[in-house]
Parts: sequence; C-alpha cells; structure tokens
Amino acid sequence: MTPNALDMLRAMARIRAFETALSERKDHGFQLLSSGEEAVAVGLASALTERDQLLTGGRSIGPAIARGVDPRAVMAELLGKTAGVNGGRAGRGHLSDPASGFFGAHAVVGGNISIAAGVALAKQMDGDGGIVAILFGDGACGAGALHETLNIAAKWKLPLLFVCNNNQWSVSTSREDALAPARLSDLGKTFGLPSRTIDGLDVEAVAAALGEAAQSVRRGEGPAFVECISIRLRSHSTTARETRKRDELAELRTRCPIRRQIARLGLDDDAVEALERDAADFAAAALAFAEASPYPSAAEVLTDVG
Amino acid sequence: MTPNALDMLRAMARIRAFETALSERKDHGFQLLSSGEEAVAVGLASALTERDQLLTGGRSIGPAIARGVDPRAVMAELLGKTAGVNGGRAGRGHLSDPASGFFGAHAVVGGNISIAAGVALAKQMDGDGGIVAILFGDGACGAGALHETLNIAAKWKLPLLFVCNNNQWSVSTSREDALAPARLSDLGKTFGLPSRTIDGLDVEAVAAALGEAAQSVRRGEGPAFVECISIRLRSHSTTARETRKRDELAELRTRCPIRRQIARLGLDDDAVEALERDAADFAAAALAFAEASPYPSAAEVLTDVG
Amino acid sequence: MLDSAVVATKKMFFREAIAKAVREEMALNDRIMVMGQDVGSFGGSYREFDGLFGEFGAERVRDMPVAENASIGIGAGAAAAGYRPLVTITYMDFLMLGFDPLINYAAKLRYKTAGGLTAPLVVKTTAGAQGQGVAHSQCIEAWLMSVPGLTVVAPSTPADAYGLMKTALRADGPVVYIDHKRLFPAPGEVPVLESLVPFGLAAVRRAGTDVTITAHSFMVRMALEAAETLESEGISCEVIDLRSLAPLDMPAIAQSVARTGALVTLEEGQLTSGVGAEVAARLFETTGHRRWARVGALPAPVSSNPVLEAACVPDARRVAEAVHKLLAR
Amino acid sequence: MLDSAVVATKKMFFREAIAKAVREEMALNDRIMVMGQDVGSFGGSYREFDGLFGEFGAERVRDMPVAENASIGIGAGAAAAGYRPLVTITYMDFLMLGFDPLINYAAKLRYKTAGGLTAPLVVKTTAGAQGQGVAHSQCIEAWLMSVPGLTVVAPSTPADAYGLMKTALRADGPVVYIDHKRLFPAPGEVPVLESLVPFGLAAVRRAGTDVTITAHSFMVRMALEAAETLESEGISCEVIDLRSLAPLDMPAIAQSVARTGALVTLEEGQLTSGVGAEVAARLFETTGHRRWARVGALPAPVSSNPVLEAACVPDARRVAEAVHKLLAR
Ligand SMILES: Cc1ncc(C[n+]2csc(CCOP(=O)(O)OP(=O)(O)O)c2C)c(N)n1
Ligand SMILES: Cc1ncc(C[n+]2csc(CCOP(=O)(O)OP(=O)(O)O)c2C)c(N)n1
Ligand SMILES: [Mg+2]
Ligand SMILES: [Mg+2]
Repeated sequence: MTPNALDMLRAMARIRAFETALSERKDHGFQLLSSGEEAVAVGLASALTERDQLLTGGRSIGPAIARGVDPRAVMAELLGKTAGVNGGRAGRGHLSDPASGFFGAHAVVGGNISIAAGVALAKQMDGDGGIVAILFGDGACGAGALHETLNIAAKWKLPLLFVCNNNQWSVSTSREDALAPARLSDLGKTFGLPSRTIDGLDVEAVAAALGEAAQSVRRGEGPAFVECISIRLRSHSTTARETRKRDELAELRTRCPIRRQIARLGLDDDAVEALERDAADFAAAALAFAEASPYPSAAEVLTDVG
Repeated sequence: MTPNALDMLRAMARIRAFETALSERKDHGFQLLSSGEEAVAVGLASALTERDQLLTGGRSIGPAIARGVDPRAVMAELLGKTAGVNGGRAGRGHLSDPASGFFGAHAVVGGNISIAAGVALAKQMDGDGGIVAILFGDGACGAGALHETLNIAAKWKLPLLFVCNNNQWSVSTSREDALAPARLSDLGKTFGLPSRTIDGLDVEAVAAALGEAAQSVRRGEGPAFVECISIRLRSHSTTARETRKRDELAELRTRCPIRRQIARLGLDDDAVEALERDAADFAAAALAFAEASPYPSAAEVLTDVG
Repeated sequence: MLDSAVVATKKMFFREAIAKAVREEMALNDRIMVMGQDVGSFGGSYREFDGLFGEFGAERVRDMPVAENASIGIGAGAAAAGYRPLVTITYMDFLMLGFDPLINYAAKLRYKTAGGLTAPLVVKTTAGAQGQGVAHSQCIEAWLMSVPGLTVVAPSTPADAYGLMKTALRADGPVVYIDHKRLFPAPGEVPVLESLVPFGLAAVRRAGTDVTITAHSFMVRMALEAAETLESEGISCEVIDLRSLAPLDMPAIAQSVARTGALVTLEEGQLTSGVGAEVAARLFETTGHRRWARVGALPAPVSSNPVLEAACVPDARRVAEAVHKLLAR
Repeated sequence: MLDSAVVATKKMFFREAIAKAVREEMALNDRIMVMGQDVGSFGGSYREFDGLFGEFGAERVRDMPVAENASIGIGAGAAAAGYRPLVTITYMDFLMLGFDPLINYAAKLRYKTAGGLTAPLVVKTTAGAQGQGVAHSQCIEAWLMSVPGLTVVAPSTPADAYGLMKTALRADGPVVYIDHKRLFPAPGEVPVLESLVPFGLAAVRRAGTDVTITAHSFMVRMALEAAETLESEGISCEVIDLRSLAPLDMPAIAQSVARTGALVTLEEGQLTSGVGAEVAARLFETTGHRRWARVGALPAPVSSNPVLEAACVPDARRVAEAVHKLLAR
C-alpha cells in the first residue's frame, strides 16, 4: 500500500458523495458530474504541489475538490450562493480559486488549454518552480486550440502538463467516432512531448504516471502529455439523455475506480462503512454551508464587469 | 527522362517568367511569388486529373498556372482587370477557376484547408472519382484549422491530398522557430494518414510522390499527407523586407529547381534559350492581354454581394 | 403573410417544427445534409433533428467532433461545391470559433468570384440565456447582420421555425439561423402542408395603436407579455416580430410606427451597436425621427446565477417600463 | 486633454510612436511582453516594434506561429497570472480566430471571478482597406464595442497612438488597440516626455459651428479633408476624433452637437449596427433628436481591386456630400 493510497480512496469517495448530494437537488439547473473519473482527478491532484496551478474544462467539480478547494465554497458556488468560491457568479463550468492552486474551469470545450499555457508561461517567467496542469476531455482533442497550444508549449518548453481525461464520450459521440488518432497521447508525441496512455481507473497508476510526468515538467524538460482512459458512469449532464444501454452501464459500473481501490486495499465492511460515512458527512457539511448562504442581490449585476 | 520531364521544366520556367514579369509592374500593390517553389506546383499539377480540384493558400500564382488556369486571365485578375478570371475582384490570394480544376486560393493562412475538405466531401458524395488537393505552407501548420480538418478528413476517409509546401519560412519566422514536430508530415501520421516528407526542389520526385499519394487517395483509402521541402528565393512578398543574408540567398539560388531540372535533362545552351524564350513569350502574352483589359466600373461595387 | 393565410395546422414544439422542415427539404433535395455535434442518433441537443439520422442515414446526417472552425469550413466548402449543408453550432458563443470560414470565406465567396461560386450553407445555432453562464448565453446576431453576404433569421414561433428553415435550405448564400434555448419547449401551430416563410418579411404578432415594439426570437414573447399587461392599463402595443434580421423588413416597421408614432426596440443581446440601434437608425433615415426607446441586456456578461441572469436580460416588466417612460415623454 | 497642453514634441511616424510607447512601458514594467507573428527581429509587419527585440530580448519579445487562437489565449492566461502581454494580430480579420479566448474568456474573467482575476491583456491589431482584399480589410470594431468587459481604442495620430498604447499597457482589463494600414506612413508630433492619453476621452481635431463630424482612426483624416473643402464653401465643420470606442466620450459629442445642431458619424466599417448608429443612439437618448447622417462602407466586401475598394469605403468626397445633404434638410 503506497503511503497515501487510503487518502486517495477517501478523496475519491468524497467526490462521489459530493456530486451525488448535488445531483439530488434540482435548483442548480444541471451539472456535469464525474462518477467514474474520480481516479483521474485525485491522481492528478496528488502529482501537484502548492506552487502549481490546475485548469480544467467544464467537468470540474471533482478536480476542484481533489485539488483542495473548500468543498463548502464549491457547493455554494454551484448553487449560486454568495458564499461560493466566486460569489456564486461563476457557477457550473467556471469556478476558480487560484489561491488553492485551482486556476479555474472554463466551459468552452478546448477553450482553457491555451489559457493554461499562458499561466504556464507566467510560471516559467516567474521561475518559482511551479508547473501548470490542464485537464481536458477526449472531446477537446478534436479542437484546433489543442494543436496550436501543443505546438507553442513544445517550442517554448512551457511547464505544462497536458492531461486528457478520455472518458470515451463527448456527449453522445464516442471517442472512436470523433477522433482518428490511435491513441490520443499520439497528439503530444507529434510535438516531441513525452506522452503516455494509462489506465485512468487505477488511482495509484494515475498518481504514479502523472507524478512522473509532473517531475519531468518540473525539471524544465518542457510539457508532457498523459492520456488517462476513464469511464463516465452517468449521462453527460444531470439533465442530458443517457444514450448507452443498461447492460453497457452495468458493465461500466463493475469498473468503478472507487470499488476497485476498495478491493485493492482489501477494506472490510467496517472500513467501507467508515469511508462512506466520512464521504457523506463531507457532502452534508458542504450542502448545509451552501444552503445557509444567500443568493446575491440583483443590484450586483453591474459590478466587476470591466 | 520521364515522358513529361521536359514539359514540367517548361511549366516551371513559364511560372518563373510570369511572376518575374508581374513583379516588375508596381500597379498591383504587391504579390506573393513562388520562385524556388515551382517544382511543388508543377509536380502537384502533374498528379491531378481533370476531375480533381486544387485549393491553395495565398501564394497561388504558380499553382494556378500549373493547374492550367488561363495565364492571361490570371494576369488580368492580378492587375484588377475585368478580363481577370474573377472579373478582377478576387485579386492576389483569392483567384479561382473551378472549371479548370482550380477551386481557389484563399489568403487567410490555414483558412482554405477545411474548405478543401468540404470540396472533398462533395467529391466523395458525388462519387465521380475526383479528388481534392490542398496546398498550404509550413506556416499554416501552426494553425488549429489543420488539426481539426486532418482529424475529420481521416475519420471520413475524404478524398483529400494534403500537400504542405514547406518553404521553411512564414514571413520572417523560420519553420524551426515556429513548429515543434520533427517533420511536418508527422502531423498527418498522427491521424493515420500515409505521410511522407520529400524533396520539393526535384520536380520529378514531387510528381512521383504526389502521383502515388494521389493514387491512394483516388482508390478511396482516405486522405494522404505529403510535405515538400522547398525554398523561397524572394522575400515574403514583393514589398516585404528580405530578412535573410546575401550569402544565404546566393546559396539558395544554387538549389533552384529550374536550374536543377535543366542540369538533369542536360539541356544545351540552345535548348535553354528556347526554354527561356517560350517562357518570356508566355509571360508577355499574358501581360499584353491583361493590359488591354479595362478596370471594372465603380458601379459594380454592389453586385454579387449576396 | 403566413399569419393571415388560412392553412391547416398542427400543434407541435419548436424542435419538431425544425425537424419537419429539415425532413421535408432533405426528402426533396438529396444534396442537403446535416452536420454537427450530436446530431446523429442523439438527434441534436434539443432533439431538433430527432429521427433524421434513422431516415436519412449517416451519410447525410453526420456527427462531428468538437471542431467548430472546421465544421463550418467543411460546410462552406461542400456548399461551394454544390451541396447544401446545414451545420449546427450548439451555442452561438461557439459560432465565434467558426467566424473565419463563415465570414472571411463563405460570406465573401460570391463577391470575390464575381458570382462564379456561391455557398448555400445554413448555419443553425442557439442563442440566449437559460442558466448556462457567461460563455453559453450570448446573443451576437447584430454582428452577423452587419456582414455583407450573410442572411440572418431568428424565428420566435414553431411555424416560423419551420417556414424559415425551409427557405434557408433553398437559399443561395450563407444563412445563419438562430433559435433560442427558451423556445424549444414552446408549442405552436405549424402548417401541415408545405409552406415557406420568405426572408425579409416581419410579422405583426399583435396589433396596437400607441406604440410599436420590435423584437425577435424569444424576446417576442416578452414583448407580447408586456403588451398584455399594458393593455390592462389602457396602452395598446403593436408587436412586430422581425423574424429576419438581414434583410430587415423596414417597410413593415415604418408602416407600424407611422400609425403608433412611438418605437420600442427589444433584444436580448447588448444594446451597444445592436439590432435596435440599427432598426431605429434605418427607420429614422427614411421617416425622420420618432419617439424611441431601446431595451436589451444590461452591459454585463450573463451569469448562470439565477438572480444575476434575470437581472441582466430583459423581461416583460422592463419592456412595460420602457413603454411607460417613452409614452410619458 | 493632450491637445491643449503645452508639451515638447518630436515628429515621428505612427509606427515609431507605438514603438516608443511600448519601449517606455517595457522599461518601466518588466511584466510587459510582446507576442505575435514577426514581432521579433523583423520588428512587426509595419516596423511598429522596431528595435524592441534587440533591447528586451527573446523572452519578452516573442515571435509566434500562425495560431491566432492560442496566441490570444496564451496572452489571456499569462495576463490572468500576473503578466501584461501585448498580443499582436496582424489584421483585424484574423482577430475573429481569437474571439473565443478574447471574448468568451478574457472579457468575462473579472465578472465570472467576482473580481478575483483580471486579464490585463492588450491585443493590438490593424484594420482597414489598402488593397489587401476581402479577408484583410475589415473594420469590426463595432462588434468589440458591444462586449462588456472590453476596452476598445483606435487612435488616428501618432501622439494618440503613443498615449493610448501607454494607457493600454497600464489598464486593468483586456484592451483592443486598433491601428490602420494607411496610418503607418503618417508622421505627427509626439510628446517627448512621457504622457498618457486616458481612455474615454475624445479629441476635437477641428473646431466648427455648422455640423459635428465624429470619426476614428484613418477616417478622422477623411473628415478633416472634407472639412477643409467645406470650409471653402462656407460650411464650418467640427471634427471629433473618438479615439476611444469603449468607453465612448458622450459628453464631448453632446457638447459639440449642442452647438452645431447636426451630426455626421463617419466610419470605415459597415454602417449596420455600427459605431455611428451607437453614437447617435446614445446621444439622442440624452439630448433628444438632432439632424444626423451616417457615412460608412457600402454593404459589400472590400475587394483588393483599386476601383472597387475606392467605391466601397468612404472618402472625403462622400463625407462632404453627406454634410451637404444633411444641412440642406
Ligand atoms: C467549443 C464548444 N463546443 C461544444 C460545447 C458543448 N459541449 C459541452 S461539454 C461537451 C463534451 C465535451 O467532451 P469531452 O471534452 O470529452 O468532455 P466530457 O464531457 O467527456 O468531460 C460538449 C460538446 C462546448 N461547451 N464548447
Ligand atoms: C490567419 C492568418 N494569419 C496571418 C496572416 C498573415 N500572413 C500572410 S502570408 C503568411 C505566411 C504564411 O506562411 P506559410 O504558410 O509558410 O506560407 P508562405 O508564405 O511561406 O507561402 C502570413 C503569416 C494571414 N494571412 N492569415
Ligand atoms: Mg469525454
Ligand atoms: Mg512558408
């Protein structure tokens, strides 16, 4: 058992419970949840230090929490409350907390990749040893922004870790139907980046591979690219139609990264119960905090525009 | 001597003479010439049939002429005259003549690549056996449009031949400074395309390689990618500052594809003189035709808008 | 005009009206194809292409990767080469990613080829705010209106969604067809038999005598709501649904304002250099000045926050207020 | 205001004024960097960065590949993370390729983070027609004006090119700085000592009593030329150089029109939902209606053809005609 294997499991369980609690409320419109993808978020977070920054696409709740953003402030943000990490105005797909090393989500698919490269450029010029990680989906790999950014990041040797969370779907479109490369990590290889494709359901493997990649980036060897193959256990969003068959989903659930880590660690029923209780408490505390916070006032609409 | 080796030489010489004649006039503002790149245009044209279409970036005079567009109408177009292939309104960087298999130039760098894929989609649906070639520069390889189009073209197995004329410069920026991939043809390889990098100064090699690539595209095997490494003997445009040193340019001139083909074919002085006379006549006829044509009238400004 | 003709109709949702138009046109013209994200077996984000994939197959109804630039470029190229692609861009905000092929290529193609080539491309996209946040809520149709060579339409009823889509799929040059997130759940009567809504024709949605309100897309409903309220206060509003933004039906607006003597322009997007500014400018150029007020979003991004979103975009109350103020002048 | 202050000046070209501003600011603030195509040893397409590469090195003056989207995105990210990038986009037409990071990210950043993050990014680009054809000649500044969170400036003199660039490089949020192909060869007096031109302040370029002409960028010269001609006919024009399009200096315009009683708005871009429509709309909202005419491009793409280009974009003759017509009303 690696030192933080249990911590990583706990972190995954907390994300799952948090998102489940959130999904049971309807007052947020809809949310992009990450069941099945927790190992990527948690493994990635374990590879980052205080000096680093993480940016993500719209599916950002798990990564933000894994990175250490106050879960209460995340919940409040997602429910549009003033105690939210951005006062309730960023909401789904846009939350950010640079002080916690979470530079932000951005819900335009592919849109945060070049932004992350800019943050990495700042890090490089600061010379403080920090790196930047950008987490994006398989869907984003079709976007030209990735290509443009890979090229410049490679030429400038930016301290940027490209992490593709390949959950194999962009809404209803499969990775196979959408993307021609044999492996998505080939996209990094073309530009000379150290590039790997790994099992994104194995949190320890993710932590190890991303830890290694982050090290090479941190050593100043330029960007690296890691594709984590994961699964999406729920539909694209809490209001989107599920397009996969029941039996396909049932099969997917057998590969749940949390169940897998529980099995690997050989937790007994008591330990699992404790894990679930901790996670439920975590979610409940966040929800209670968020509920206690008010909505912003309409008068705020013109503040902080430009 | 391959059957059309002399024809290809003549075609290259004609392009050179045409562009030289054009460059000596100042009433066109400026032009993007292709000295040093004639072998790519002529070799590519030799790989295309009547049913095919060619699209290019802004450096389009040589390719248009090689493709068989009436040189007189090209000259008139470049001088803004009504006898131009587009009535004098497309001008530099935008000329087109689909009836001659030249679907058109488009001066936005990278901007014609997806358009070409659309034309290729039309060809595929027509099922008439025609293919489309898109000629773009090394500079265009930095643009996201290339990535997006490569991916879709690969997935849809479009009859599209990607031809990168890598003249090693984008204005003042060298290919090395701008682009990270070891070979630009690696960009095609990532998407599973048959991809090669060839000597773009050897017209016979270009014709052979592009002929082969065009065949595989024509057989329905999907797109192919060929990078032709060429040289640009003049500055970026007729009004752009030259940034390279005299001796560098002198060295480049020794690699001129026309001189090379003359040497390979062992032409004697008389044959060279005949070649040059033919080329000069070709250019002079085009210029005379263009000069005889009037400018459009200002009243035309609102015609054919939408 | 459609509204005054007597035609058999059937109640359907906006999305069904779109699908009906596309289905009919695809059956008539085998050069029409649909291309975009999740338009295939999924049937479109709002089910607006439901069933087409099954009926017409994967050749003519194509899922595309997230690649807005190339999607529009490929559509434009196929259009120039003789097909009639309908390219969908999920939200109008992402249309910016495809502006280069749309505006720098497709909209200029006929001009630069002196009529030799055209790009009969339809780009369908969805505008407006419905809790989706700063980068998924914008209304930038005023920008598109200003592009020579582009046609821009934005229906507010299922019947117009149907009739304008059919016209778009027969048009000569690029058309941007804008629907709205909040219109998809709206039912309405749609002609059963084939019927087209021509470009450049506005529709009077409500006759009135005191003030003319122009609007398009979802805001037509806000105008009608406001008109309802105002009627109870004795103010009679004429509501004009622009439907087509480029070309604009200036005669219809002029006729109405000639009668009412007052104009409120309403749009969900930004007022600055917006649709309303243009409607008023063109009107006054021919008729001389009339009383005018414009209503649009406040000058701020549209947050997904329900309070801030509601504060930012116009609603019936703000329209009614504007009418009150204008008539009090 | 700059024009009324007594300051030592030196004659220089527009491009030199830009370089001077950037040089001074880079020396003062080591977080400023220049990024764009051919800005390094080449010194910029119009030599507007001449010498900076030598002085500040490849770290702070960076050549970029042809990748407008990522160039603006990287600039925006670096800005959000504490730097002050000046990103150049050769022609405004290509700015569309970078609209997503500029408009969907940078312009919204302060709002969506409730003030937590800002993007002090300057995007410099070149507008206007000079024989470059349909995809290299557009003026789309009106679109940018309408984006909440964006500042937009467009100088017409070397002194303002200098003063506005300095202000831009000290601003809090994203600024689009627009120069013009035809202005680069223009010399003008530029303050020798450091001096800033604030945003939101127009400049009266010529005092007059009969009509106010507003313009920006190269069109200010057309306005001044027209004013010259008209003076010989006894018509006195006041010419206002807007300089800053967002924010607009409405008080300056209002004061002028209050005196002259007539307004001609002039722009090189399309009239539809343009700068002039907005200037007039805002003015009349506060002052009530005044006589107004607008002059801009004809509704067509701008061909590189010399005859068609000249026919499409406004010149002094068309401005003078518009003034005549307006005053004859
Ligand atoms: C530029 C752009 N196009 C389309 C969308 C709509 N959209 C939102 S999420 C999504 C799926 C993206 O797939 P992927 O990148 O794999 O992320 P995942 O949803 O699987 O986490 C799409 C297409 C968007 N937000 N931005
Ligand atoms: C999108 C875009 N960005 C910038 C330019 C300006 N520009 C015109 S030609 C050119 C060089 C492109 O280099 P390359 O693709 O190698 O073609 P070459 O000029 O070498 O033929 C550039 C940057 C443009 N036309 N379009
Ligand atoms: Mg995915
Ligand atoms: Mg080149």
